[in-house]
Amino acid sequence: MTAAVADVAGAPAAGAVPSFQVTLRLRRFNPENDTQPRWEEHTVTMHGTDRVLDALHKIKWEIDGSLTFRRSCAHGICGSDAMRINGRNRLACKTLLKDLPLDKPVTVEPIKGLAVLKDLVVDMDPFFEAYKSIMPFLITTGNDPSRERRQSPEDRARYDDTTKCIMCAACTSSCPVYWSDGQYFGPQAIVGAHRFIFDSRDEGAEQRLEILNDRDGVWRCRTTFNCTDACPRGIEVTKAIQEVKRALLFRRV
Amino acid sequence: MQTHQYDVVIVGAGGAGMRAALESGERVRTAVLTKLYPTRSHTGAAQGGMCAALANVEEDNWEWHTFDTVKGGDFLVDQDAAEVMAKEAIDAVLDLEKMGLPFNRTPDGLIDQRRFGGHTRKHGEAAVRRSCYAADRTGHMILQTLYQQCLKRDVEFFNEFYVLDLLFTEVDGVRRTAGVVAYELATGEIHVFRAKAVVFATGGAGKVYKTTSNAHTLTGDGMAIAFRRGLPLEDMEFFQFHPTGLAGLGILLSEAARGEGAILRNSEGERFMERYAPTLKDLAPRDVVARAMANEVREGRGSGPNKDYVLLDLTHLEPAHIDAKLPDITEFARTYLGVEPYTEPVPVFPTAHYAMGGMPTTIDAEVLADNTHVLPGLYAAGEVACVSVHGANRLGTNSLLDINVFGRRAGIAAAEFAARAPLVELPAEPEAATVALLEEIRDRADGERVAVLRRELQETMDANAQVFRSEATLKQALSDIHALKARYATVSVQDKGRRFNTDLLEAVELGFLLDLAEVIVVGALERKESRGGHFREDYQNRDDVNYMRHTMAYRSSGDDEAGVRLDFKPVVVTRYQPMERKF
Amino acid sequence: MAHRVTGIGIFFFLFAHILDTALVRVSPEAYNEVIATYKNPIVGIMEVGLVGAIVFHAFNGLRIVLVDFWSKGPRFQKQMFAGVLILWVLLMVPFMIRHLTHVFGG
Amino acid sequence: MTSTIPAPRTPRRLRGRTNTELYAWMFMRASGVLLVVLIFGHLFVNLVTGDGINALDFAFVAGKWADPLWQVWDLLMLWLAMLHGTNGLRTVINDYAERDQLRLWLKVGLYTATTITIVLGTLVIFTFDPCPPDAAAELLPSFCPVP
Ligand SMILES: Cc1cc2nc3c(=O)[nH]c(=O)nc-3n(C[C@H](O)[C@H](O)[C@H](O)COP(=O)(O)OP(=O)(O)OC[C@H]3O[C@@H](n4cnc5c(N)ncnc54)[C@H](O)[C@@H]3O)c2cc1C
Ligand code: HEM
Ligand code: SF4
Ligand code: F3S
Ligand code: FES
Repeated sequence: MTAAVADVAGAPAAGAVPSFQVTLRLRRFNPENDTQPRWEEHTVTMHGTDRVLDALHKIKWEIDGSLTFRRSCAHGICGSDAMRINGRNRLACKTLLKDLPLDKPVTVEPIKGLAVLKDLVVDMDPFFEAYKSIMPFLITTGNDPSRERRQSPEDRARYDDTTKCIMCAACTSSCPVYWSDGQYFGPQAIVGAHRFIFDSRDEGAEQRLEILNDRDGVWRCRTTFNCTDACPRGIEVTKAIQEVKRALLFRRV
Repeated sequence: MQTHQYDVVIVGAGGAGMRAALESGERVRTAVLTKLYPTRSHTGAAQGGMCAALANVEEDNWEWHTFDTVKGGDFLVDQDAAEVMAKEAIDAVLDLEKMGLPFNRTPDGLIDQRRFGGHTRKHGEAAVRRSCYAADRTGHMILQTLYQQCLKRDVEFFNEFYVLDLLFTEVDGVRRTAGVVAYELATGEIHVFRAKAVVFATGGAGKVYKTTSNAHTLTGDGMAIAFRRGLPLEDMEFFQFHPTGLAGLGILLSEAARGEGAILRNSEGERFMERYAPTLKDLAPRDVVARAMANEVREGRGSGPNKDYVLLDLTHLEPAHIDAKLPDITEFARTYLGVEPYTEPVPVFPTAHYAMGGMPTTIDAEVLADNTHVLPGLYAAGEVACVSVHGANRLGTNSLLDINVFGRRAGIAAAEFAARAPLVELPAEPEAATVALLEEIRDRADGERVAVLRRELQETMDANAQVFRSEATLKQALSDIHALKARYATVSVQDKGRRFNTDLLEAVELGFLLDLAEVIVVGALERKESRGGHFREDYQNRDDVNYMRHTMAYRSSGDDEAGVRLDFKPVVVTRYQPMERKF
Repeated sequence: MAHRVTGIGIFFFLFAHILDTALVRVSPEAYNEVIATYKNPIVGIMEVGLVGAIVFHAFNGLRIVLVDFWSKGPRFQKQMFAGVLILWVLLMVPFMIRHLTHVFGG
Repeated sequence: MTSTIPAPRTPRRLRGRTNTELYAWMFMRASGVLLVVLIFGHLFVNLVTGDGINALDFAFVAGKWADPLWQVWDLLMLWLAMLHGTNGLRTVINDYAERDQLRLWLKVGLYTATTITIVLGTLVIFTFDPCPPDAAAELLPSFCPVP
């Protein structure tokens, strides 16, 4: 490979883009040795199209194998690697290093509001429990039809946005109401409910709305918009929440 | 150590595993073990669609679908299995719809369908709209929908449990499935799951290669575990290279892009597929397109500063159309390459995508213990399995179909087996081999780094066993693999702890990858012909006289240097006699 | 969160304000005495802060109501927030000029 | 076809669930919007018109409350603002006070303070006499009969 320097659009192949140094400031916590989390810095050389996940891998694979984080797909589709990067919740695999200010260290911490189990790994069970509690499955009555249930493209479009959710928890763990006490269902659960409440085939909207009408349901949302800003799938989370609130107010979907 | 007991244990919670769990969970006590949270499984990355001859938008039937599958697979497909899949496709799609999957719709409210590579009407006359889809996140929606149904039915999941061994007990001279051994990531504890039936649904092995559309976690665990326990692996030399991975990164841009009208162009702006496949052009099967692209680059018509990729052109499509049908993949191009697909063509190059081979099974998902006999109580479905519906080259959208059809069949078969079969005894010290494997690596004080070996493996596989192969390159790959295996005996990890020791598990996964790479290369060396995804430059034609047969790879016991012994199995031919593939 | 801080701030002021106003019931002298203590520059500046808080809280409250009830609200929340800040400045500058001249000018 | 379809619209309300939070939420928006008018009017009259802050004194207040419009205005403002603020603080307490005990006591404190203020404020507005007989005349509004 030649070292031709070109703009990223013209030369996507790794190696064609100049490399640079990045310092990562990682919040480490190993329950087997530490009583308190600690900060650790590493400087690595990275390339133009590299993402924060690549830098984490480089550290794990070349410097300190004990650095622990979750990841799988590496292109923003499985929801494994939500973390707090420079104070904002993002997916490490979708955050390009070149888009961050590199003159100072890039801080990487676990997402907030869920118990840290090790380094960047948090306990996801409460998050999945909240999802489960809003009955996230199609509810219908009567016998199944022999062919598909019909749904117009317009009806399909109503809940399109919230079907994109990859359950990464970036939203829920960026919500100040969720941080302050873990009782609130959190935006993701509301997104999950929205996906069914506004599905014309579903008949369980009443029940889901009733659940979300709870003391720890939608009314706790303070319209902070942190969730919308954090969502790596570009879901308009707050909008979905408001639509659920309106559905509750007017009792119609 | 903890011991659990279930009727059926399902390993893997991707599409195949959860589809099986829905069936099995309804009938008998079922546990699902998965090394990832279910929604993190790589089925969620599938974009383009799932095909079925619903004939919602144009005339179609399952027989044409069977034919396309057989022909696309270069006649290495077991035709009885392909027929089952094509027939059951229709119900598989309708079932998903009834579970709530939000398919895109036609103006009449039916499930919409679109074109996909290799799917034709009337045996190859023209492309047909057969792929049912939900924008370009069909796999995501399948995974979500199945997960939701599992929640509804309270399926018992063991999340972040790595299955590392499969247990057999001999009863009356026959090996029978006794259970599995799993490692709990959070605690480092070993769990033995005793079960009457076990279903493997652990997905693919793309991480054998460097440039791949597969997740970091797709390390072929299920295949390797079975292989180590003496079970055969079928047709492993057939690996699919998807034409349109983002150049340099391997992230997939679905064939749906071409299904919606995108065109491949070389550096001269030529629509080169017209030369290679005059009828189907850009929608020819993947092996054909991938080879054509690699050939363009080889002959100097590649684009970019290094002339090492071709371009996928969507600029003639309406931005609104792109947003409606292909929102995710266009965002990948923007995020990862900084290319705006509305106005600029996207750099693409083939990327390792799909393992056509795997654990051989019958059409009821029963795993074969040798060329002919099933192993009682063991089932496999999904990418880990080889029912042989994909033959030498899988058609796009046939895999999401495969996981649903055969996942369902596996779940039913395993549950029915468990309902009538007795529990077999666990072998003595069931966990011993797993504990030894883990402790040996963990306790080794000093040694080579896992990442170094893995990178070298992936590089040699990319260089020598990719789209173009030859005796020389394959031999190179094999000797590299042998050297790496020797070095693997000395790897060590830095994390010596118990909790969330991903360092340790990456080392174990590397061991699986090395075994599988060897199987792939040994099979590819032996197959002196070109067929589907396997292209030998030194044998460029298909050879039906000598190679119209499945490769069955066994772990050789002891002194055989290769470590792999090959055997063969005939292809099931029912209706379609092999013919030359023209597209 | 600024909405919350201002809300709480106003609440406590309101508390004090009602108590002091209640003094009118006690006697005009007492009331005027307390009010007189308010008429020094420090309190004057504090009042600017208070009015600032109320104005912000009020406009931002309206923004929240719009987000809640106007279907395009969530999409334009950033623009609306900018609008809140602009309105806040537009209102506060003339108010401050006038109020502070009163406070300091006599 | 079976005939065991559950009766339609059977009340599905789960135990202990009410619409309290919904009404509270609605009230916050409604009172908020009203308060904009009320408070801005109040501030405008008190701080901006005439001589601004310096005009404030007993006479000013008394003069205002002689007019029933201002009586109603201030009464409404008092009630709405207090209830709005109290409910706001209630949510704040819910968010931050993690121990149930603490939460309870904070709320008890909040509600008593609110009740006292509201009762006191209301009394003041209603029983207010703009011309208390024993006060010095120069403190009183001009319309008071000079004794
Ligand atoms: C980018 C991309 C796009 C694709 N697009 C399409 C498409 O449009 N149409 C189509 O038909 N096909 C497509 N495919 C192929 C298809 O998605 C996959 O073949 C299919 O989803 C595989 O499903 P699976 O259930 O077998 O495995 P996976 O979904 O990969 O699931 C594997 C499961 O096994 C578990 N597991 C693995 N190892 C272990 C272990 N040791 N212990 C415990 N659990 C384990 C994992 O946790 C996971 O839950 C695509 C593939 C990719 C990569
Ligand atoms: C001037 C007009 C006002 C408007 C338009 C207004 C609007 C609002 C709205 C809409 C909310 C709800 C926020 C949410 O649910 O997320 C709110 C909260 C609140 N308001 Fe007001 N308000 C006004 C005046 C006041 C006054 C005078 C007080 C003090 C007594 C006050 C104190 C509060 C408090 C404490 C909260 C709770 C904040 C929180 O929960 O984060 N507001 N306001
Ligand atoms: S709504 Fe967005 S941020 Fe929240 S879990 Fe889903 S994808 Fe993640
Ligand atoms: S961040 Fe939280 S407060 Fe509401 S708008 Fe989002 S859920
Ligand atoms: S690794 Fe899958 S979302 Fe980042």
